Amino acid sequence: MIKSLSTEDTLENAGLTEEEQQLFCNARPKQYEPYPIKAVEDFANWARANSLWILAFGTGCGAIELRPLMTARFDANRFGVAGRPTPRQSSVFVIGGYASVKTLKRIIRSYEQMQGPKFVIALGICPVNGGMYFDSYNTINQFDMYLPVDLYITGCMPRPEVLVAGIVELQKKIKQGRCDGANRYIENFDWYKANQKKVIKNWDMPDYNW
Amino acid sequence: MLERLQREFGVTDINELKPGLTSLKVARDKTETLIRELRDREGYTHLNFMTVIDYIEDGIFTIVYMLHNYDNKDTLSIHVDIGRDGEDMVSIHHLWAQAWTYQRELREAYGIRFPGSPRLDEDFVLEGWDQIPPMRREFDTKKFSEERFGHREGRSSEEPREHMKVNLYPNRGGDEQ
Amino acid sequence: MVSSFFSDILLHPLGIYVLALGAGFLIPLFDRAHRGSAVLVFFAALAGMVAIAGLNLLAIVNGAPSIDIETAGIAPPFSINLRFGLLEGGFVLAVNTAALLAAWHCLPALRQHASALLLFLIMVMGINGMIMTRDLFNLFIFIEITSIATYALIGMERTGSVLAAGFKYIIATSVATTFFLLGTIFIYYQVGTLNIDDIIVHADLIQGPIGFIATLFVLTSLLIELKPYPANGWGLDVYETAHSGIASLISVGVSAGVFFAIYKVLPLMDSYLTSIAFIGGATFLVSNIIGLKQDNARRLLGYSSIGQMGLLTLALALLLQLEASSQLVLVVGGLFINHMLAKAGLFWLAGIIDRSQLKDWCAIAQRPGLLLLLGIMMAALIGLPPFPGFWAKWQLVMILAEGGQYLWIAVVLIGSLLEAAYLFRWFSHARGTDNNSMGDSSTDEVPPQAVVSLAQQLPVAIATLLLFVIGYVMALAMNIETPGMFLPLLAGFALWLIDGIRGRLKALAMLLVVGAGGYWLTNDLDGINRLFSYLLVGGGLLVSIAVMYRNDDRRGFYPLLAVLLLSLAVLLRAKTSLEFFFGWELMTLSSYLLVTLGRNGVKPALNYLLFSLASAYFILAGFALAYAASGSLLLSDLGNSGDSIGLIFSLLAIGFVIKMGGFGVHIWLPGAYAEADDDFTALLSAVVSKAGIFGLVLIAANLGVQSDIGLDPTYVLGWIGILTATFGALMAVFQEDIKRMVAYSSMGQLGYIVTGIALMSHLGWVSALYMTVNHFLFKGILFLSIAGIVLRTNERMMYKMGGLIKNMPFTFVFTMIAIIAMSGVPPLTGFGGKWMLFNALMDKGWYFIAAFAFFSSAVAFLYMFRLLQTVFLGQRKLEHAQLREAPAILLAPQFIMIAAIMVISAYPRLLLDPLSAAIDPWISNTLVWEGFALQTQYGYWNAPMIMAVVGGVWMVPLIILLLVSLTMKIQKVEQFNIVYAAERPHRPEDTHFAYNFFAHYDRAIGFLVRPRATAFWNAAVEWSHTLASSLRVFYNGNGQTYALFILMYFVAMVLFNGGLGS
Amino acid sequence: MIAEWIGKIGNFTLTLLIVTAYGLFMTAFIERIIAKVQGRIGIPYWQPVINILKNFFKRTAVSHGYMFYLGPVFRIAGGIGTLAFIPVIYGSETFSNFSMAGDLFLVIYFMFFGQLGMALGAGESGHPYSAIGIARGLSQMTAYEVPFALAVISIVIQYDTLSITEIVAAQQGGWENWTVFTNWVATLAAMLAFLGMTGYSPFDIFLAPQEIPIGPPTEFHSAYLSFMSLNRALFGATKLVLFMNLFFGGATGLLELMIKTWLIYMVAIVIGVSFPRFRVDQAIRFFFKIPTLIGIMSIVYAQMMLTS
Repeated sequence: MIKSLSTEDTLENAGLTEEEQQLFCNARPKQYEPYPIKAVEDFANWARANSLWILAFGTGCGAIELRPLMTARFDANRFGVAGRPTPRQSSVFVIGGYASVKTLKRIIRSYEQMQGPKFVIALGICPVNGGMYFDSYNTINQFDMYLPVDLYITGCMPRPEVLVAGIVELQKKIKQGRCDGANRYIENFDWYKANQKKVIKNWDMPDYNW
Repeated sequence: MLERLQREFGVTDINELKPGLTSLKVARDKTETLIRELRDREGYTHLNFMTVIDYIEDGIFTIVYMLHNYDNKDTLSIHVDIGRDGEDMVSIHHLWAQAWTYQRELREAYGIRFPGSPRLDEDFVLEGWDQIPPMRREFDTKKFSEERFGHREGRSSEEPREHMKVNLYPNRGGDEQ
Repeated sequence: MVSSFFSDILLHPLGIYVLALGAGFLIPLFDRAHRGSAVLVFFAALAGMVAIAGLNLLAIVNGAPSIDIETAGIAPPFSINLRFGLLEGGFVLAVNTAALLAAWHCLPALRQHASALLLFLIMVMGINGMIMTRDLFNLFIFIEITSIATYALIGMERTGSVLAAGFKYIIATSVATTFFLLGTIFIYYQVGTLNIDDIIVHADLIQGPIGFIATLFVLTSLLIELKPYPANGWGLDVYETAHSGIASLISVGVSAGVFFAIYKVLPLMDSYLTSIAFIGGATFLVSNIIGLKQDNARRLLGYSSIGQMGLLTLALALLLQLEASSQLVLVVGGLFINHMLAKAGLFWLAGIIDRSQLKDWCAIAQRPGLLLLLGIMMAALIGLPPFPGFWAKWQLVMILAEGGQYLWIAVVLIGSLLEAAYLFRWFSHARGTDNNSMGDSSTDEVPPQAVVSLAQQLPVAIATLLLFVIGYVMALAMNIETPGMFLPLLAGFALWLIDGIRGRLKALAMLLVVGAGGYWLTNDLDGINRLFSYLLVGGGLLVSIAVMYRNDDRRGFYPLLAVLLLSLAVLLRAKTSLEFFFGWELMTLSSYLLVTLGRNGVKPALNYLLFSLASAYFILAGFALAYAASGSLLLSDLGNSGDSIGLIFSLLAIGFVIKMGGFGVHIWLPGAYAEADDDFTALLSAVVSKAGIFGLVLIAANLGVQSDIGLDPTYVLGWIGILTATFGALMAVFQEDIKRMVAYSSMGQLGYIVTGIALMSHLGWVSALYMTVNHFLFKGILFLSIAGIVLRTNERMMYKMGGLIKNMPFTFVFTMIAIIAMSGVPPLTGFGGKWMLFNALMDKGWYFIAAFAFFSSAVAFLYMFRLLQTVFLGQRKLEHAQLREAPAILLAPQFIMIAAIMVISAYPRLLLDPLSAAIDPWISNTLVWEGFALQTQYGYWNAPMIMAVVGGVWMVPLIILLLVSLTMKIQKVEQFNIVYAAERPHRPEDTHFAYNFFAHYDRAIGFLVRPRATAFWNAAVEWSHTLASSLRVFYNGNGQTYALFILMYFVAMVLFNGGLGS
Repeated sequence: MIAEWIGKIGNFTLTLLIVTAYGLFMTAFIERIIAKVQGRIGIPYWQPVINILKNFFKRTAVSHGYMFYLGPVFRIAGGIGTLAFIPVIYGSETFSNFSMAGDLFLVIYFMFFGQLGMALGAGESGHPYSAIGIARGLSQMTAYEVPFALAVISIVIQYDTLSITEIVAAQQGGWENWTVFTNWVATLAAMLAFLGMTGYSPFDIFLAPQEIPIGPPTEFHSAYLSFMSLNRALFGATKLVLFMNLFFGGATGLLELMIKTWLIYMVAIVIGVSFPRFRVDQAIRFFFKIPTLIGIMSIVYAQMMLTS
């Protein structure tokens, strides 16, 4: 297949074979602006903040802390939090602690498949600096080098109460319009990609997983 | 039984670690026949796991097969020494189908080859690993981690022993024994 | 002087003998000089015999008296006399013609021995004598002459099996003729004369045990000569081993002579007519059953030959019994001529091709000319139009029905069906069962083809021509509306002549011919026939436009298609049941041949043909009963059939339902639909299946309504229809092959129509006709779409496709609309049909049928969605990335039909008013219109409003979505950009969920659709084969046994007819 | 003529808004009840609305093709259309919608419209889970249609009409005239079918959020999802209205409508929270056994009623 020259709008997708190139979209993601009318944007942010759909993807040991959220004791439903099994419909990605390189690849893929605005909560200390896995050959040390993080909840492991507090904090941030991680990702797309590719050696997916 | 094994397979270093767990050592070439004998004749039908101990000082890998007999609740730990530098090992995937998963893991983590084992060279946990196998003791994982994954400033780590002494058991003040 | 010599001697029937004997003397003489000149004399003599017979017959037909030849100058009864009347003349001419052609055929063998030429002439002369003589002893002489000459000719080829067969032949015939002589002596003893006419006059003198024995001996020995079952093993061996020319002459010539001899002595045999009929019938039936089992072409022909003679005997006896001797010429003569030409032709073909095993006959798979001849011969033999056998069989069945001989009708029809089974099995072999018209036939192993010169084909070709001519003459005699009825054949022939030109040009010519012909045939129709003419002829033409998408050679396709479409017009035009049946059979034959042209169409086509013939025979039986009951052939008189109306309706309905693939008799349908050419499948489903509906409507109208009685069969028919719908849908769900799936779907959709017709109410009929139109539209679209898909992907398994929406958007949209129209989802056409059907069902009180209708329309969703999902949606295969849209010529008819669907959906009144008007003559209108809304007793249906509302509620969200889309960045993504549980798909094949799509459904209720019907029919085939082998036990190949059988046959005859005591 | 149509459209828009709002409210209400049962507080009442708004406020989306784009449109058109053909409140011109266009039969068949369009849209996404979900959903649909059809036939026999308005009219004049009391067999069959129709447990395998992430709508998101959520509320409420009309005497006022539909809905909810999920083939077999038998009995019952 003859591929048009790499321009601003298309990605190279060098990780794919020629046959696979046509099966994946190679468009470069774009930033989105806030709505031109401030009131609309505020309203939208309010709606987004009160309807946080968490992607049901347990990426580390923190996944176990997410489960009690839905129980009678914590009842995150009150805050409009719900689990969603597909990234297409989710708006919050909770990174549950350490992320191994293998998982990171899946995290990136799922994150990119989520539709903006989307938010990332990094749970525990591991995404911050590696935590107890700081010297592991297989676990990344700084999660925000690979994906933008909107909110950190540290601890090893944070209790669900903290998680609830974090969600409330995230809602505040969203309402204030300060959660622009998705846009930052696009803005520094090349930097993030370079970092990602530095650790993920078998890059057999398109550069952006639409 | 152990005597018979000694006689027929030249098993050495028989050690009863605790009741119901005995370790023994066998030569590389006799491993497969020994394990087959144990599985088919002696009732050690379960392969608990297989793993490797890296004796970098002696230049050997000790491969450990843990077999279990459900009838008399006895476990045998079979040790096989192989050379550390590229010597390959007999595959037992035809005895237990799950063995090839272990062998794949050992290949990835230690670089030990098991000729004939299926899907041996596929990535297991590490996708796209481009260094020496990470579980070999000569691999400096901290250095690798800092080079590859970076290091966030401001991190302080404590020596656990010191930390516990100071914070958790201040009264015992360092007197060991 | 010279001229009187010619007219008196040479052109006198006696000249036949003069020529034969004279040539007999001359041949050895000339042979000394030159073999070629002897052959010349031989042919001159034969030609002379033909000419004499022909000229004399012509004279008699033109009114001359029959010629009596008196030998020795003394009037009978004191001398031997010969007679040359109308019947004799016909037989003699036929036999001599056949002999001439046979001589031409086996010339290479004959010219090796001068004596063979001589013997051949003697044999023909013997047969002539058997036909013409009026003297019993003289008859014996001629029989003996013929026998001996035949025996000698059989022995011409000196191989072991031939000699053994010949020996058995001479033993058997000697035993038989001995009895004949005995019988003759006894008769002479009692009557004192040998002249047959005299004996008949003094028949009362033949009495007592001696008379009984005498007549029985004469009769039985003649019958034995006809090789009745089971005393016919010797005959079969001869047929199998003798030279094909000789065998053909035995089969048609000698048999004709003997048959005529029986005819001559029959006046003496009044009391034996039942036995004769029984012998004939049993022989016909059993020979054809055993024929099923044959793998050897010649032996198969032998069985067929014996069977046909059985049929002739049966017909003769029954006609005399029913005192319908005025029809003898038409029925027996027709059957005889038909048998003679067709069977001789087949023997000659068998001789030319020279392959004994049936499966080796694929040697002519690539020889269209030979295949054509073979096909025509077989069609003629089975009694398909327009050949003489068709008319004769029709007449025979009618007469039998009139006489109340229903059992014999069954025998005749079952036997014919069996005969068709093995003959067309043979044809299938010849056609080559693995025939690939997609163009990659080069990879197949083509078996070595038979090499046949034109000269060798000449006798067969002449026989074919004669069949056509005589068929036409008989049609004239039957008062058939010619040439209208023959137009399909003429058109087919004309197109066949130009079959050599390029594909699209041929198609264009075909369209023009069918268009003109169809218009000419149907422009003066009215009422429901006119409605169907739009559908069948107009619709057929519309769908046929699509055939131009292929530009390859397609030998035979276009002529046959023209025949098919025009035969539909003939069907519509039919005023009498005979014309209807003529059109019906023509349609059956042409559509069968068209199916065989498909990729692997030969085997399914055979199934199709057999079921179609069975259907045709049910229809024939029904018409016959109606004729017997009402005394009229007019279709409009069907209703005057009195008490038997229920039975007639049932028979006809069974026939039509088989043709539509009703529940239980549907097994031909998927195969035929799937394996026919893709564009032809569209025609088959969209158009040809409507012929069955037309038939049903016809009988429902003429029988059900006119008779004005509540018909119970209609309730059964209603259930059959709905079960067809349900099981058709269920079976469609589990198909992997796209064409099979839509074929089953077609079957299911026709089921609703059957139910609608069975309702016998105005609303029911309107719904049925409405659904008929709708079915034409959506099935035409679907099959044409599929043709496009198959053309592009070269694939029929749905799981091997996927994602084609991106390559074939138009095809997708058309298919989708067709499927919505099929499913009954408002606002498209399907809803109206379902709504009316449901209303009519509720009105009638058929509640459970209504529930089934509901269920089956829900099940239909499963396969409809699957079609769209697995073919157009989902993951596209890598190799399909570059596919193009289907050709425009395929899309054009679809587009027209889509437009029709849309218009009818919005304004169903455009369609409903004419439908209602067409039904009005039978059932008064019950449709109540209030504005645009149709009202029934239960509900109402305002189609334009529904269309408007649906359009509105569809457009508003779309506009909103479009507006919302403006605020978003929407990225068009590719097929692998899916959420795949955080992984990525690796190949389209393992990401496309398509194979065994409804596995869970299969687990739940799949047990309902295990192929029970197929198993049943397989068991039936198995059973008939077992029967055939058990009936074959008599044939052990031992001459002594055969002779013993003949003796036992006499004993059996004696016992059967009451023994000596009577 | 035009004024009449504008009036109709205006009235229908009003009905649509009320029914949708009611559907959304009821979704939340039921959620809260379930939460209470589990000892939680549960979602706020406006949560479904917020979710829909949130999805409308998404700023990015992907499209797999034109059929994918149109899928949600078909879906909601199916919901709106179905409502359009049902008279919501008996005797009210305002709430009679476009029920003069067709009868009960039209409504039943039009229900398929949205499902088919949606199925096609989901199919074009290319996701195998979508196809699996649809295959299961359609199979289950064929099964629960059987008792439902039988029940419908039964009441058509009973009331001798297919017009929903007339069926409701025949049930007026006191609770003892309701179909549920006059023809309880048909009602029972229909309510069993209703369980399958709502897609709650035990018949929710085709959504199966764990095994095949939420089935057919796997790939739908953003505004597409909003449409589908809206439709879920609307279509759910519409089905309730239909059942209320057919079996529970219809409604003469909004309050009656709400109480009755809520009670009908509670049937599905109570059964849904009490029973585990059927596998799809089990569900199909279930519907072909007892409910179908009851349906057949209901027809016999209706015929007996007529003759007696």
